[in-house]
Amino acid sequence: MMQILPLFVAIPLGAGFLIPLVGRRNPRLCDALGNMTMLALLAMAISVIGKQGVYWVGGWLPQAGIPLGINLVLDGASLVMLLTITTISFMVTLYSIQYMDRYTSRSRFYSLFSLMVAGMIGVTLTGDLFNLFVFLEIASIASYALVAFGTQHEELEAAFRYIVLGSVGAALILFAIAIIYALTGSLNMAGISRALGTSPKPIYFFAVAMFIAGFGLKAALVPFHTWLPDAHPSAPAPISAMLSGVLIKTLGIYALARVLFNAVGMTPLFLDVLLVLGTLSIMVGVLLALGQDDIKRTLAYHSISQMGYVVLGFGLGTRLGIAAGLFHLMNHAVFKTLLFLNAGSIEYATGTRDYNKMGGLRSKMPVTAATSLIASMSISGIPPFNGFWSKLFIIVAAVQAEKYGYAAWAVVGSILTLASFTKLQKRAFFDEPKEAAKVAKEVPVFMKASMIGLAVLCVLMGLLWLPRIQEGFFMQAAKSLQEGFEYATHILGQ
Amino acid sequence: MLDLLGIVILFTIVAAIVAIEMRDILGVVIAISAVGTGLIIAFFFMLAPDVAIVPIVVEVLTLVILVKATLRPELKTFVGNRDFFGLMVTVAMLLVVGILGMRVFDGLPRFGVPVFASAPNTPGMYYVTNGLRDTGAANIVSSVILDYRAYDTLGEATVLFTAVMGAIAIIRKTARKAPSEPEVSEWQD
Amino acid sequence: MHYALCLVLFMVGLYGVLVKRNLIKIIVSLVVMESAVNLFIVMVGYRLKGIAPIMDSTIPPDQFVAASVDPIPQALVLTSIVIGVGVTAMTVAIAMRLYERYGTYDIQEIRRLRG
Amino acid sequence: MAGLGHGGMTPVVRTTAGWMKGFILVFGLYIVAYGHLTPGGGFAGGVILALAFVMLVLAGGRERLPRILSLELVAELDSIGGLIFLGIAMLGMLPGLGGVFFNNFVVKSLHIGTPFHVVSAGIIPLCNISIAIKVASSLFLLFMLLILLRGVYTQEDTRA
Repeated sequence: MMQILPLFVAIPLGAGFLIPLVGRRNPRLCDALGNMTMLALLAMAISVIGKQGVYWVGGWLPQAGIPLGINLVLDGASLVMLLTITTISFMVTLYSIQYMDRYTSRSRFYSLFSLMVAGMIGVTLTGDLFNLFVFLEIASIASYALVAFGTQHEELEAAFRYIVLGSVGAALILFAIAIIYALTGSLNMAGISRALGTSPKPIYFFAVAMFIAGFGLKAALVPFHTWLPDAHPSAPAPISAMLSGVLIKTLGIYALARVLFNAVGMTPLFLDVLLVLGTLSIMVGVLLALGQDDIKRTLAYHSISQMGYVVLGFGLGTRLGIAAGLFHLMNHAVFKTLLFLNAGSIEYATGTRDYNKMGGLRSKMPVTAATSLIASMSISGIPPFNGFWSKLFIIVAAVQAEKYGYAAWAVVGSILTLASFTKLQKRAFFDEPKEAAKVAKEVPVFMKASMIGLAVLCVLMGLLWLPRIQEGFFMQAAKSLQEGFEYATHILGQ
Repeated sequence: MLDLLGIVILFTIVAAIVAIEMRDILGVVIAISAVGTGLIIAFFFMLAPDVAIVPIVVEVLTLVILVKATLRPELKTFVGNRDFFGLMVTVAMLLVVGILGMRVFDGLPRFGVPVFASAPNTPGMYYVTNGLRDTGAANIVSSVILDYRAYDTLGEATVLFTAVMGAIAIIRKTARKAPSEPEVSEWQD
Repeated sequence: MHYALCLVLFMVGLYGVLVKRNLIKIIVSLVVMESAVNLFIVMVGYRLKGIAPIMDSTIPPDQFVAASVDPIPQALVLTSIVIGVGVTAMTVAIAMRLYERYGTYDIQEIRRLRG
Repeated sequence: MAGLGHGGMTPVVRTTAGWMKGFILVFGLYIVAYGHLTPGGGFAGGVILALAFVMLVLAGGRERLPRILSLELVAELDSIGGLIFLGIAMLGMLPGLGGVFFNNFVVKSLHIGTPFHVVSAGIIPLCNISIAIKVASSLFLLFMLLILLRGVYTQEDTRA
């Protein structure tokens, strides 16, 4: 039993309850508590690198192969997610210290933020289907509120659309869970994979279709993406960064992959569905992004497109494809967070998000400009930045799997991404300064620190694909997903 | 072969359609509480007193909130659907999925013969057999929600807490301020 | 048969969410969808001629085991009802805020006013 | 119901509500305390407790509430309820009490309680109490937020 596993959820939950209690009169205390919580989580996540384990909550060990309680599972895939979530959360809370000076009710902000992180970590670690649903809803509800945190017209409307589609997704997921329970009598993913057996009935495909639609809504895959381009830009910048950076990945893609691979069983049919959804998302996302003027909206569309790459990697079903997909997921979390924080800094300094009104920010905001350039090159897949390596290996994996058509679409998507970001960089940072850019000055110290930290990660994370680290980390993670029903043996014993 | 339970569910469906299609907002609120009532009766029929007691009280509170939130003299009622073409596409899609779903639902274990009792080694059977011995609670549902699956209940309590935090954040009077301004209280009393 | 009725209820709710323009109607439709799912979950655990999963010193244990309905779905529904209440409350809060801003519950009108 | 916040409803309603509140509170407490033996539990009981106060507000306006029951206090109770629940879960992690998150240490390590008795089921009644505090304060707060505070904010707060 790894005693540290429940603490991953208990600490942010405790922070979520405590911050509104003690921090209402003292905003600085909220900053301190929020940052310390996230730092502690990051340290804990680093301390479990290379470990694996199962934790049965309440001490209800499985008896004769019946999973009695809820279990927390740390394996390769959940470790990747855990590290991503904790790193990004810490960087974002660091950034929020000064950014959130523009908003009131800091205690509510940090409370909701901690609860959202707790929800995401809960989704990552849980081995129980219904528990996954509960934590998914915690993270979702916190994110609904955070999208509307500014309570302006646009934010409220975006939040309403988000909450409605999010609830539909949740209802679909819960319905599917109920069908699976009706078929197997178990909620534990390992127990389900044991009980489902090998003869799928039509009802089983119906349930899986509901899972794909439900998680697809949470992950904003095309054609379930309509809420994302409104919701992500409307939120305060740190929250946009969290939503695009980790929330859609954890609640959508990771949860979908976990359920499909390890609980209900992956079949070639489902892999094909994922391939199609992934390719559609790549193309639709990037084409819509090209037509935008709003810097955060552009980034939001790119999130859809980049998630397409991850799903494409997973849909290949090969070890290399899944590993590259997870690598891209991690990289995307870093550079998309950085891009949204850059956008937040620009908005903080100039008061606008329309990049036609900016221009010349390179001299006014050197740190923002430099980090944004790194992130843009990273997302467009320019070597030696991290985005290049993960996209390259997704394409390599597609070629290895003899899916040449999908590989070609991925290349085209990458070129269009480059075009879109060249336009953005030129208009915002290089052209002649416009009205809004003249008064701009560089953002305060913590915001700079957070952006520089993420930029450094963008450069260094390419190293994670070095053979030894890759073998021990990403391949291990891909193995834990790909081995499918073997998963049950690790958890329930023979 | 409709039994009493089937009739209750049919009643619920009719009430739901009325709630969604009705013009008058007060009527909508009354119809939705009829849906809730149907649900509660169905829960009682299906021997779930623990579950039934919660919606009864929740229903009252929701009703009060909805009535207060929606009933105001100046409120304009309107019938509103999205455009006609979209409506037709949606209805067609739902019909296809619904008909498909109904055929597919035959694959479930027959109603009233749950899998937990017939399949070997299900957690449900274990709880019913050993719940009292393991946890000391005579109410097995209590022993499930607060002992075997207490972690879920922690999540559930957190969901409610999150919703309250979120509602406070959304309803608060001022959301933005200049960086130099001090914090303001969010309570308007 | 009963399962299929649940699906019908679910589809009615989904229809409302996709088609209606009135924010209140959309919220009501979400409530209907949640109700359908909850009903389905409880059905899954029901046993014909069963007894409620609450022990009593008057019922012999083996008889209880032979007749009790499944306690797990009931526990799940309790949790999911609470989640539903939380989501509904937040949705109502947002809808009321929107009403304050725009003076209407019509989603198309709101979008038009936003420009 | 138009006069909310300005004195509430007619004296008949107010007096009846005053009488009823005691019964409702006792009933709620009973549901909480016997949740591990009979249908009910922390959640149902908590909602009933919240309803008692909701009824007071509906019948008599905000003035009928006890003075100390400010919204700030209710919000704090909400947090405290959650912290107690989490604390009970964490207590199980202490080495002497089993060392497992959410361990039912009262039954498994301390062996207290007899079946079918109020003192049974270990941490379940304790959890029920903390949940009742949480749920009652959460729902009461939601009610107050959605009902009474509506319309206090104005259009001037909006900065385009």
